[in-house]
Amino acid sequence: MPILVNGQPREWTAGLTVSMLLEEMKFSFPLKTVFVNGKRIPKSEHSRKTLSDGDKIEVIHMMSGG
Amino acid sequence: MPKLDLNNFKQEAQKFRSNLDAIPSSLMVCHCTTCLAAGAQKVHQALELELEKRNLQNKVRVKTTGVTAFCAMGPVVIAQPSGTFYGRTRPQDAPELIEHVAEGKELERLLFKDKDGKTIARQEDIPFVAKQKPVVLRNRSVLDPTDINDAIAHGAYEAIFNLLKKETDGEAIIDIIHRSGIRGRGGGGFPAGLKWKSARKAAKERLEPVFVVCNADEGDPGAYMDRSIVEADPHSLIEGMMIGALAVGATEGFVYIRREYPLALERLSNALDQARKKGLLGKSILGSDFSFDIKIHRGAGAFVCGESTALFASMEGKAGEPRAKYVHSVEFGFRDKPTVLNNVETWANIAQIINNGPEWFASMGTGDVSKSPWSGSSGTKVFSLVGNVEYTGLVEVPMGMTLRQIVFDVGGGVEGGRKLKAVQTGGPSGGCLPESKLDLHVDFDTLQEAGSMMGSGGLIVMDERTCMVDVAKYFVDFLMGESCGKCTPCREGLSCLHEILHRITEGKGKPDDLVLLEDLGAMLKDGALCGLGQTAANPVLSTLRYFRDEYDAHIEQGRCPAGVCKALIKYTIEPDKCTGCRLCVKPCPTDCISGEKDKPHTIDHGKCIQCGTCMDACPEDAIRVE
Amino acid sequence: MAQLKIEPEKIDAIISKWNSDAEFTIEMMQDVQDLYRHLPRQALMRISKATKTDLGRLYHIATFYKAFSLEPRGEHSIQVCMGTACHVKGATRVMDALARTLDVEPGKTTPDLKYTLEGVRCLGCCSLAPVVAMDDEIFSHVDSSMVTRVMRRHERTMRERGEEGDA
Amino acid sequence: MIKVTIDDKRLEVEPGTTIMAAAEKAGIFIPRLCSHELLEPYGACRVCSVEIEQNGRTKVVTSCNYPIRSELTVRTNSERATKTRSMVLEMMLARWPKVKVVKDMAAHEGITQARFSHPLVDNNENACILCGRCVNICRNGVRQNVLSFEGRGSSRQVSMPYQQVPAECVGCGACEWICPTGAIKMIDDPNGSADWDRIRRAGMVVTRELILFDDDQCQMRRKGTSNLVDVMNDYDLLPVHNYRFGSHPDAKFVQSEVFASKFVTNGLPDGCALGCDMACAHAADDFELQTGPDKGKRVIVDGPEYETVGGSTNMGIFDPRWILEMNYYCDNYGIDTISFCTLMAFVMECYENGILDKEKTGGLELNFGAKDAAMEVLHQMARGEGFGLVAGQGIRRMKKKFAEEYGADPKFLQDIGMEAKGLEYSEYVTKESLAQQGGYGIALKGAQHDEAWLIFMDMVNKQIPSFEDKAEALHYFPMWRTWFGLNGLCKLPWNDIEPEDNAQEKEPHKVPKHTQAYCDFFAGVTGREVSADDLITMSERVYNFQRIFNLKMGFGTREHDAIPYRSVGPVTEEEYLSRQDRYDEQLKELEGDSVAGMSTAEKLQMLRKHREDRYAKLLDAVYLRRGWTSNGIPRIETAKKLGIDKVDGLVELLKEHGAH
Repeated sequence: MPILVNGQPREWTAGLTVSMLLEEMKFSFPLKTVFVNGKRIPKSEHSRKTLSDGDKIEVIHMMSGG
Repeated sequence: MPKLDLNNFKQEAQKFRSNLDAIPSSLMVCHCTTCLAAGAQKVHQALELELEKRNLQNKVRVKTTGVTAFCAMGPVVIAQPSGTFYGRTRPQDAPELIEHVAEGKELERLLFKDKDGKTIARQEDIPFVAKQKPVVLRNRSVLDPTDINDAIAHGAYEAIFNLLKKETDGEAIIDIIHRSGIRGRGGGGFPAGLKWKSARKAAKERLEPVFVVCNADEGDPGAYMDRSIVEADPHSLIEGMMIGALAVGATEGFVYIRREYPLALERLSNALDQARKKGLLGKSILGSDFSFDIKIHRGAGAFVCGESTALFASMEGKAGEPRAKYVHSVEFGFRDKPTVLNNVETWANIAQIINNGPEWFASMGTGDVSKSPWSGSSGTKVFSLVGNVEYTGLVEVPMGMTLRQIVFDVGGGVEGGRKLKAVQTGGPSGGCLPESKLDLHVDFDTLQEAGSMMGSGGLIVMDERTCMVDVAKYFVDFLMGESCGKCTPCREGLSCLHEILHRITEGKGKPDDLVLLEDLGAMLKDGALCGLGQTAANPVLSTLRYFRDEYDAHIEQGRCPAGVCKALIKYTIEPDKCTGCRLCVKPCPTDCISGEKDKPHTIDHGKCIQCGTCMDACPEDAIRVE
Repeated sequence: MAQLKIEPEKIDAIISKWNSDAEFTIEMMQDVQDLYRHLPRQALMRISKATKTDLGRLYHIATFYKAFSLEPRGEHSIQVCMGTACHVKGATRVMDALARTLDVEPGKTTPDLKYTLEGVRCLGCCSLAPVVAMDDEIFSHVDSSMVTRVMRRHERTMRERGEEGDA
Repeated sequence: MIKVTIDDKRLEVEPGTTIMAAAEKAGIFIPRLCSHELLEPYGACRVCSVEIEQNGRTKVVTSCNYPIRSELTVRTNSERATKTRSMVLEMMLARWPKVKVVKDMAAHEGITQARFSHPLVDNNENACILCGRCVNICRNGVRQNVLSFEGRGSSRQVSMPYQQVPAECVGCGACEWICPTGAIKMIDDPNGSADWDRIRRAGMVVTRELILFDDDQCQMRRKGTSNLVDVMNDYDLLPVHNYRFGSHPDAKFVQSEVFASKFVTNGLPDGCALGCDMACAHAADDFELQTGPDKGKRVIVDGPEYETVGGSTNMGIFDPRWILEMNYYCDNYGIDTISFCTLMAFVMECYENGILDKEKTGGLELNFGAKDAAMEVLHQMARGEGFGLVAGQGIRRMKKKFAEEYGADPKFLQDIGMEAKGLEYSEYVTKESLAQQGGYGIALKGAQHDEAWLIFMDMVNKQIPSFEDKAEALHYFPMWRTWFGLNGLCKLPWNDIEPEDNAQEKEPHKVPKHTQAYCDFFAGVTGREVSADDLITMSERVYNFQRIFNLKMGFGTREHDAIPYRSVGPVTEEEYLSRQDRYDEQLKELEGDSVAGMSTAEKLQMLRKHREDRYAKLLDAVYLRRGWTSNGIPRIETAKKLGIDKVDGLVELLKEHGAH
């Protein structure tokens, strides 16, 4: 069962943490907030929080622009 | 002059030693700041002039040397190899001196006479010197600090040569230092081995550079052993730092030295240049893969910069403001990198420990450091014995000697046979100990319980003419001027202590002032940010503890028993002693001394402002103070 | 004493001697102080720009360390050692006497900019206590009654040096 | 985690947490004076002293900066701790008896009168008590290094060098705001504003966040807008080779760290606006020029901003020194770096396609990445000579010339000529964000993102999927961002720094806390209370007026909102193939499996049809939301609603163009 990232399906591997996901997707913009199944995960816990099969993840980037 | 390396070092050292013995005898002229002040430069020139006139250059050599430790008798000249001590030499003594030395005879007129008039020819036999055990000062009156070849001839850089030749690993060096039990001579008394170990560990773990720094700020007034070591034997300091650098893996070293020591600064910089030219400093030392160099930072006049974090701030080009030391400088020191900071005297011992082994060092001093350096004080300590003592000068003795032995056996007791009142040790962070405490052993720990501390080694002897309340005020005024002003306890606390002590010395003290002094002292001890503030109250608290009666005399009777506090004293001329020589009349600023020539004079107390000039001027000691 | 003319190129020479290293600003300022006997504002501005350190930090240094002064100091400096050894042997009386003779408070400079009288911590020759240093000439065992004599002797040495064309 | 007990409350903390932070976590308040949420712990006042016990030994330490690194017990009100604290406060009371904060804190410890007098007693109510907060916030917080201490011991005082306000002071007011005794007063009260204090409090909202979070967010103070270069490359949005691609391996040579560490060395941000302590405009110091009239000179280059770097990657140039030199000459010649870069990218693509050749460019080989040739064109432009004269006309005129004089296919030029309403595109790839295509296309002044920057909301977050969502965004944000221009304010403090709890807001993208700060600012200046919606109406009124003005000048209708296909989708097969899996998948979703057998050319055509169709639907939705006709002209009722119908001739003009 894939996980959903901002509505896009993505294949899940065991032990995948939030920060590994962000790394993989190259989501490097600093002003962003991560929700897993609607619950906000503060930045300090990104490396500790592991994702489970079928999770619904939203990575909301705050707007910016030069 | 060929560059030295691991192959030719041994022969070169031997070569220097042999051409040392080529000329049998030499006249060692002491060029320390004190002797130079007394005119050593002119004596030296006169001796050389005389030598040329009699062209005896191949028989006698005139050499510069460092502190001969008997500064009171400057300018000092020592004849070697006999070791004969000539004091208070003058340029006009040159002809006789050259002549006697050339023929191996002693010039009786300039020999040392002790207070009972007995002549003692050899310096080593003078009690002041005989009772000492020079390790750090071993080269005094023997070595010429301006010539690196002379230093090498006396064993300099042998330790680093052996370490590099045998490729001794850093941990092994640290182990030797640890087992020697050597603790910081700057006053903190922290085991050097532990310090080096944690700095090396921090640098390895964080893959960051580590620095080796020498604290030559020597802020304690009345202490000048660091100056003397740098002036007399700069290479011992350099080699010590090199060994430290090799042990912890440092490539950059710094010496933070006071600008008020111009001669030491000059000796150190040209010793560094000579070492670099010899290949003993800088890139690939002695051809090995060990590179290390030393830069000098000149302190600009701030006692607080003797404190480690303030010293680092000053070296980083900032005002000397300390910062919290909850994380030690071995982890976050200079430029927030691991740093080993040790005092001049600590560094100067290192090479000796490597050459003679840790057991040799641990055998000196007190306590058993084999289990832990904390449980003893090994090695020797250099004290600067000053104040109202018969023989003033540098005294290097094994740790654990009692104050009485130092002041009386070595120092010849109180000057002019007066009664001893107190001995002050540890500078502004230390305390004043009365006669009853003189049998305490001087080491890192014993003096603490008595409310003082060994500190950097300043040992000021005070006779009965010293007022202890004035001494407390002196130290508070000193610290008030030196506090960096950052933290409230020290900035405001010292102002309040100053206010109270000034009132007491002006006869306006109140009984509960003493409670306030104790409260302020406790607050400083617990509240102040750095060592300066935390120990600022020690002089006040120790004088309160041992000389309470003097405080009471000032407060309750408005009297200064020692006759120092201006507002409370009166100068009167003792008719039977006054010979009417009128020496005191002219310098008196308010012309209040009158009388006929050769007849006892009198002081008009109405006009007298208690400036004390007459007392200083009087050759007959005829002016009484009460 | 002619008003000291500040030559920017001399200041820049000092800065480059310490290769504009921000960690040696104190040494630069010491050299400037030796040259002009005070720290001209222009010097601090140039050091600040060259070493990229803010002027506030240099101003704190200039008012923190005893070696520096923002106002010109006297041509000759008279330093009375106030170390503990000298203190117990009467250094305070010597300072008072000098202050009276020069009619200037300790730490200040005589109006004619000739002498600056100051107490220094410890010159490190305690066996000669009490000690007074006039420029680089050190006088030992000074007591309050010898002050005028010592001043005259120093002036004589200055004159001797003066004749030899020393700056 | 480390176990620590504070006043018998047990808790666990991260290693390095200070005792004060741990106490706060346990709900215990420790008095403090020089410590503050915005400040690095300084440890000067010692009021926060507590007693700690560790392996049997107790000592008094300051809780604000003592890092907990091993298990320990803390007592905040032990006998030694309170004695130290009360003695410190008693001495402060002795010196500053009239200062309110000292009196209150001393009273808290039961002291109303000092038992001794202080030689430096100061009876001023607003006396400076040397806590150092102002120096700390100026040096470590706002990093302008204006305030510092002077003197030492009892002569210590806070000062500015020679007691004069230096140029570096940006007047941010942080020092006055943080002073606990009111010892610092801002002396300038510009233009008699209604409520100067309210303005400063509004400013402090942003200053606080800058101090606490900027280093972990966009690092505006250290890097400025160039922090986006590496990010845009990660999200495939960095324009490369005239917007054909969105990233390039060589982007790492011009990422923000390169400029921040190697070139921007003056250490003093040259903040472009007085009072702004974001101060994100940076300058490269002591930079030696290699070309042009100032060759060999060492100059200060004001920049580079993100756009200048993005423009260079658009030309395929990844050399930081070249970028700084181009930046310098554009500034000095008065040429906009975005226009220069985008038009050069167009020229280079034309050269690569043979539309231009060495003969036409006066001998310059203008392939992608030809940095020396591009620099030569810049100098020629300034001198008004050679090919510079041609390129200087901008893309719109070059398209006409190349088609008419060089026989190039006008349709291809229209596709790759990245300009809208005559203005060269700014440096973002918008192929995958329909909302941003609209943001560029409909913008009044041409393809500039100062009206709307919706790429993350649309393409990455997928928060505005429907046309209505996009239309709503293309209503709110252009109106909101126009407001900044109307008030001479900069948009960056609005959302290039973010409050810590912004994610929990109902509409985080509007950064409501900052919007409120701008309302306070406006009210502080004018004395008129305004809500966020009032600001929108203000802008809407001006925005629509401008639209109608364009209309009057012969523009301002649907056809003028057209955009080059390069900003909508892949123009060439090479572009299609470079992101093939992305495009194939989208086509599969739209057209089902029949796509599999098609050739790239066919797929290209089909994708184009879909995307152009989507853009048309977007325009309809936006015009509808904005109360405009389907031809993009404001309706008369909209003009009435906004109160601009009274302008004479306006309603007639609308009628002429079929509005009703």
